[in-house]
Amino acid sequence: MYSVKEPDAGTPQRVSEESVTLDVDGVSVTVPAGTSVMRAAAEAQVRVPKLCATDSLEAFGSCRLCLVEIAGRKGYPASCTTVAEAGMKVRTQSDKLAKLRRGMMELYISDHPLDCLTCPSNGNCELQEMAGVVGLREVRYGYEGANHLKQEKDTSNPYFTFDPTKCIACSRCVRACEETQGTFALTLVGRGFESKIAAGPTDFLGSECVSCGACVQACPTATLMEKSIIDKGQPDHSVVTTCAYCGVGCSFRAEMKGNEVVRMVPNKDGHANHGHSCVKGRFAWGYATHPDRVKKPMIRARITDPWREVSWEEAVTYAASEFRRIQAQYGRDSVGGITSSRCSNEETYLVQKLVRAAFGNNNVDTCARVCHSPTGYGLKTTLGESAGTQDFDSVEKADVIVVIGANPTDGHPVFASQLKRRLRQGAKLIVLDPRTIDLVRMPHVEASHHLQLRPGTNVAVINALAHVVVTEGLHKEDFVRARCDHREFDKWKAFIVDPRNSPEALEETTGVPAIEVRAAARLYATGGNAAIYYGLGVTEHSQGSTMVIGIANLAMVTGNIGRPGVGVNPLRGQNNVQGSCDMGSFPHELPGYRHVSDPGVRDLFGAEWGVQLESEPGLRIPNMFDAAVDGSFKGLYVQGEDIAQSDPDTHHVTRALEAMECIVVHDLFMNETAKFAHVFFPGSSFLEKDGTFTNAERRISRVRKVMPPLAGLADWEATMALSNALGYPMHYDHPSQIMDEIARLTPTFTGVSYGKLDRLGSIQWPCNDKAPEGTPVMHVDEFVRGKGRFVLTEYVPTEERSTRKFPLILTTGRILSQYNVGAQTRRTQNVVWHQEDRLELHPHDAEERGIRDGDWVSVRSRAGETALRALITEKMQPGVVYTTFHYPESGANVVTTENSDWATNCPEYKVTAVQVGKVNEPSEWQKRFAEQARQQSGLLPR
Amino acid sequence: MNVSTVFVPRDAAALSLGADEVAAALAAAGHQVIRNGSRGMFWLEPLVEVVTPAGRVAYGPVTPRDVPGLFENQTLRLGLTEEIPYLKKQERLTFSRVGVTDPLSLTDYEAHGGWRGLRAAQAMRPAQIVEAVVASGLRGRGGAAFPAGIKWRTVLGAAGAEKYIVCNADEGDSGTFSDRMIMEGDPFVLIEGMAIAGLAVGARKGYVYVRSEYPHAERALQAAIVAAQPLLGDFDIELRRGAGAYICGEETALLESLEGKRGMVRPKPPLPAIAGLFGKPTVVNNVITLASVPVILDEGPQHYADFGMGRSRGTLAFQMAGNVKHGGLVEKAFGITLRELLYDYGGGSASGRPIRAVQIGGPLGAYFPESKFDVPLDYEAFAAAGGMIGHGGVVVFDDTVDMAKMARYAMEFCAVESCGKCTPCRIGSTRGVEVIDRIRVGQRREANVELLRDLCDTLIQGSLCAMGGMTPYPVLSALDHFPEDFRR
Amino acid sequence: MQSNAYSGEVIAQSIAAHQERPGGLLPLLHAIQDALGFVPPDAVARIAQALNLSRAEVHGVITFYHDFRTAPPGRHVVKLCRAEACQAMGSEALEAHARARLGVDFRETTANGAITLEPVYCLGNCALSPAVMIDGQLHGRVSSERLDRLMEPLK
Amino acid sequence: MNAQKLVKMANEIAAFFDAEPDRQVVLDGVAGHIKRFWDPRMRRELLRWLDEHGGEGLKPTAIEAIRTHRDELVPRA
Repeated sequence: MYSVKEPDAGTPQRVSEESVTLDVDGVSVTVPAGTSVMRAAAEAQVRVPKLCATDSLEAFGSCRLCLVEIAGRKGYPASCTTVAEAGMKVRTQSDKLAKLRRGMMELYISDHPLDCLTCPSNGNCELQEMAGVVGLREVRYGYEGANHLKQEKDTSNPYFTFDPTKCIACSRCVRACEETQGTFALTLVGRGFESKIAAGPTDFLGSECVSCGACVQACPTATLMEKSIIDKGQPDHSVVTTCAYCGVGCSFRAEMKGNEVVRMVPNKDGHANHGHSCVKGRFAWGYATHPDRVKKPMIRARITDPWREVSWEEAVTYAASEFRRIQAQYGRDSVGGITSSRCSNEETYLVQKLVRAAFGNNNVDTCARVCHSPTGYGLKTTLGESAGTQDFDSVEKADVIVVIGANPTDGHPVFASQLKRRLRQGAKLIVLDPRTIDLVRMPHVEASHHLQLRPGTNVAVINALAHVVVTEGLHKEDFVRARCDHREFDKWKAFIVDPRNSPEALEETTGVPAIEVRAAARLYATGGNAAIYYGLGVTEHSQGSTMVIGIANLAMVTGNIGRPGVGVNPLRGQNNVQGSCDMGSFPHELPGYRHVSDPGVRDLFGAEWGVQLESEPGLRIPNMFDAAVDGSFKGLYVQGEDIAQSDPDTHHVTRALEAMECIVVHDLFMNETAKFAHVFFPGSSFLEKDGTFTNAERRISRVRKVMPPLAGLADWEATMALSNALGYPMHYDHPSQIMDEIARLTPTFTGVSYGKLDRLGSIQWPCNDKAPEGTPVMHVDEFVRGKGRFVLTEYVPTEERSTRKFPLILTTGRILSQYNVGAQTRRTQNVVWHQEDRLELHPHDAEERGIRDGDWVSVRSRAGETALRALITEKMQPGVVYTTFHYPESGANVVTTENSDWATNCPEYKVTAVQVGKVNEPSEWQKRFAEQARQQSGLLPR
Repeated sequence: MNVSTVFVPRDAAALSLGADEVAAALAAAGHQVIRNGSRGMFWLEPLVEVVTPAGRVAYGPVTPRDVPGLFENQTLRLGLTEEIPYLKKQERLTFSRVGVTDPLSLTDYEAHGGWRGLRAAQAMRPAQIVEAVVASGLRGRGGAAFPAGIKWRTVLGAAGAEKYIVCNADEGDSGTFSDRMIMEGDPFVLIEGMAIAGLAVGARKGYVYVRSEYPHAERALQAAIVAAQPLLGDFDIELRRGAGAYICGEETALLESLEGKRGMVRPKPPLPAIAGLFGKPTVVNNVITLASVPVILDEGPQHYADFGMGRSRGTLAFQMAGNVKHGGLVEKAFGITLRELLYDYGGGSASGRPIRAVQIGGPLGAYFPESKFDVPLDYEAFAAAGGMIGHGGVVVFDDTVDMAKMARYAMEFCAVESCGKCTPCRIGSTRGVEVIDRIRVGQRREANVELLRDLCDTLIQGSLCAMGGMTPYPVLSALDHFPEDFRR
Repeated sequence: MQSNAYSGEVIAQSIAAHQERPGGLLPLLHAIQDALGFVPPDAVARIAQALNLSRAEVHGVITFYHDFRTAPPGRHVVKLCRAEACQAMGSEALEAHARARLGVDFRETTANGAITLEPVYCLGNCALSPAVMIDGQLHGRVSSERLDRLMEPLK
Repeated sequence: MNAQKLVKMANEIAAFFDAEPDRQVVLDGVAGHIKRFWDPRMRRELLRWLDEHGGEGLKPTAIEAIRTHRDELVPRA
């Protein structure tokens, strides 16, 4: 439950054109039709006692505390399940009602431990509160009767306990698991007095529970309780901030004791998450104060030297002098910077500003390069804006939902819950994925079509879908004629109707039965509002940009753009991927996606920054590595990204890093890249600074400082110091001033300010005079680029294909409990769910190689070799293997290749030809890795 | 002895006294044996009827040993069945065929007026069918006594192509067996009634939810459904078996159970008529309610409405059980008094001792003392007297009964069968048992009696459904009418 | 092992037979128990998977209904009616007699695995109380002596 | 810079635009993309490869595109 108490109207809000006016305790109140009497009372500032009701869940009517009197009705209806009607006269207080409510509480307390003073929810318990509200003074039944006080406590979940002795069987947890999370892991067992809550036939850890925390949230007592509260006690205040994990960007309340976080609870008013959360944001925040955090700046001349702890000033001065030395020696373009999608907009903006203004070149890139850069290119080319078209709530109006190369239940769990709710309401689901992801079939969810394509054939499938739509005349001619460029469309039409793009012609290539493709295409084109959600399974290919364009083409040709319930929606991997891109992190674009070659734009920024800006594009991350190996790139400032672990073809990356003369790593932990660094700036976590994140729906939300930076400086302050040391002055007293500068320079941000963010809670850009409160849905009346542009998407197979030597295709992804390179989640108890990366393969492929579940197997590609333990599963298709990349020693990227997207150089993580075989020892690389890790830790200060 | 045609009931009650053995003996003796339903005179079971030119002559109770020379046996001979006063005085509309026909013979059914109601309905518009049922005054026979026609009207008016007819055959009340007798003795009439309901509201699918304690009824009805299905056009009937939960007799819990879920009571609104099975508009009626529809459509609503008194029209199948001499089924128009039933039909107690208490309407019904035996059996009159007719079960107790114990049992039963959703029923029933135990051992008696009354008030006013809401009736009636039993 | 293979087969067939029925969980559980006498715990995951439900939901349903057993019963099941009509005719004495005679309480099975004693609340034979059901066969006006005679062949 | 990699990249760009029926659009597309997204040293190396190795390994489309737009591709010193 929310410890820093928020008002709870008892039942969910209803939306309706018509409204009804009723009288509650003499107060006249008007509510939307369908609203419960309880909620109507709340609107009239009348609080009806309740226990089983909470406004995040549908009314249940079990506790019977909320009984009221309604003129003209016999008995005492429950106000939570009674719908308000016009003219109703409701009484919420009378002697009779008081007696009945006391009677209920007397029964509750006759089966409840009398340990309020030592109970973890003391002072924040709805049962305790209600006992007070109804004036319970004695329990005449005594306490010798039958009860539930002798039951075992379930402490199996690392983050919360289940104490059945305190349970009042209100089923709020069960309903939260169903309605809010959509996992159905909880149930009542038995019946009558024997009714108990259980996670099925097992304990919580062994159950289907995904530890999202919704049940803990919903529990009105201490039955489901965070261990952190049991250990530390109730918080004294809370601060609203934004989660630093995935691109959903959930709003949280950091609940504090002084400046110690005791609990993170999802914010009911959060526009992206509406009070829901996942196991990462809700519970996995312990890394912020993990002993591994580096708290002092460090420098060293050579990467074989021991680290030396120094003052910020010395570290910054040393780094600056090195960068200047290198530029003097190798030229202005020999240094660059990498911004992070895990840092705030303000920090990202400062880093690219530093590179452009202080380094004087455009060698700035961001980790979005290796995830969603094709989204930027593809959507800008076709629609005119490098961003998703919808808000998350749009999914509630979708009739057909297409998920392509994304695994929301693991990667974007909170949005996945919203999506699953819509599916349970009857929306249809189409999944394009080489793997049988959970959404294909899980309790109360089943995809109408699963196009289980071969990795690397995305474009062939999207073309086949479009081919069916157009050849069967299912496209929206009127929409296309009114909204899109005719010439380009006619050209595209001629291309797409060509027989070579038919599902039948491509069946051999994609491995998807033509009949399935046709059925899916018809459903998408004719099933009502159709929305596409996609992830890195789309972008991380040699044709990543082509696929994004193909998706946009399909949405435009079916008129599924420009209103709620439709659209093209990239699911961003990290919390601020959208933001880091918006902030001009790309070497060819200034903030707002404006090309550096545009003199007008350069003049605008030049004037504000007081410098002459370079007009040529700079190096992208992979190009930086090539240039480093080549000798023309020598210095790098990398903030909040672990390129050594996350970027592909580790051997190549390592060679590049070793070739550089000054690498400044700015991070929370001694990451893999830091092993090659000369300067280490200790970073600050999202809890230690002010700023903003921009999530996958273009929503800008505030990050608020709840504790001082452990290392003394927030990241933006460190960047500022480095810039000043480089001789380019930067002066900001607060990140809000940085946002004001961004707003001055960026047309889509003109109306954004911290003041407005505090007022509105969050803002979806574009936010300017045209849309002062932001833009939930884009391209409504016309596309940002004017006319929608169809672009030809010829399917060009990747050069990476299975051979006799490398007969299997490796694809990679992530898992619910872990995040990206794992730097954060590996330092939390989330490891109980995922202790190691495994190689998943189909029983058939395992059988052929004599591999048993749990065996050590080598994974070899032309790039390199590593070893993992096998996990045999039917979720894989024969010929395709899969692994996550959360542990550095797994070396997933030792195996991935240098192949990349033709347009953006986004690495082709999703397709690597490999061979797999049983081994009994780690690979050569892993041995070297272990050795290097040992050496480097030896160089750390004692 | 000469070969003749004999009827031997296949009703579970008759079987429970060896009807199968009797039938076998008669068959062995060369007679042509027809298995009929029970006439409902259970003290005479196994009741054998012999076809004679004068009509069917009854013998009973018959054991296999009596079979040789049965027809000469004057002590067992009961005369013409139709002339037996217990039967003759009844007004059998719903049960007109029960005990008369072979329950699984379509020709028999046809020959005895079967399908006439359905044919009449087929010639009418849905609204006309509904209005006929409204006009008949038929009220739900499951216990709630809600006008069936009004319920149908709501479902007919509800939007949606998919609608359902659900027959509640979860006859869990102690002292009742009329649903069972229909399912075993004249299943086609129930099927016909459901088909008519389907026509009336525009439903093409019907479910019958039969309690698992009725295996014989399940088999009989299943066989009847298979036999009759071809005659029902596009109306499809499916039988579903309960699994040992009294609460599933409550219509919303029954719907949950039909959906494959825990039988937890749903709050109303929404009414099942608007959002019922799988969220679709649904008619939920008891077996007797639906089985009464064919005769209404056949003879016309007025004919049915002419029976009964006040707002209780038509007949009710009273079931006399427990400590009664002539236990069985009596279908009479509303208005008959309890005393008439107990003595004129029931013949007093089985033990021969004075009747002390009678529970009407099942485990949630009040206990009536002798002083209330003259209340006419009519929904309103009975309610006014603090009772409820419910499903028409009448359980008789003689003067050896301990009413405090019966009160305790009422709470115990609620504790055993509560779905556990609402607090009063979930915790209150168990506390009720404990409080009554204290009263019975004289522990702070006055205070605990007051507590018990408060608890009953909490249950009545606060419960989600009738289970918790009516459990106090037997308790309070025992407390009010037999206080001495709580002071032993 | 043999029996496991058999029960596995039964579970598979029952699933196949009822998978497509709307709300088919109860018929499915009945089918398994009719064939095996109980619902094996290892059936839960398979049923859940087949009906696209969570394991918790299936477990919740099994535990709600008193009919469903999660362990095998005795070779014979004797159900004594405890409801009012039977009490009016002395079912409590019959209960006590049965308990004593079999040496078990309700929901228990005799040591030799022959008989499981279960309570039941009304068998619809209330005019012929006390009523008993033995392996699905109904018996009326059951005295202690008659009960002994009925149970004799079961031992 | 590793010329082989640049050749591969240029060819992949060419492969995308090759779908265009209008040749001029193809050539503009390929050259335009390289100009907009490639750092000067990459473009310099590509041109060098064209001059010194006759663009060995480059697809005809790529070669033609670079030749026809050579002036725009030469980085300003």
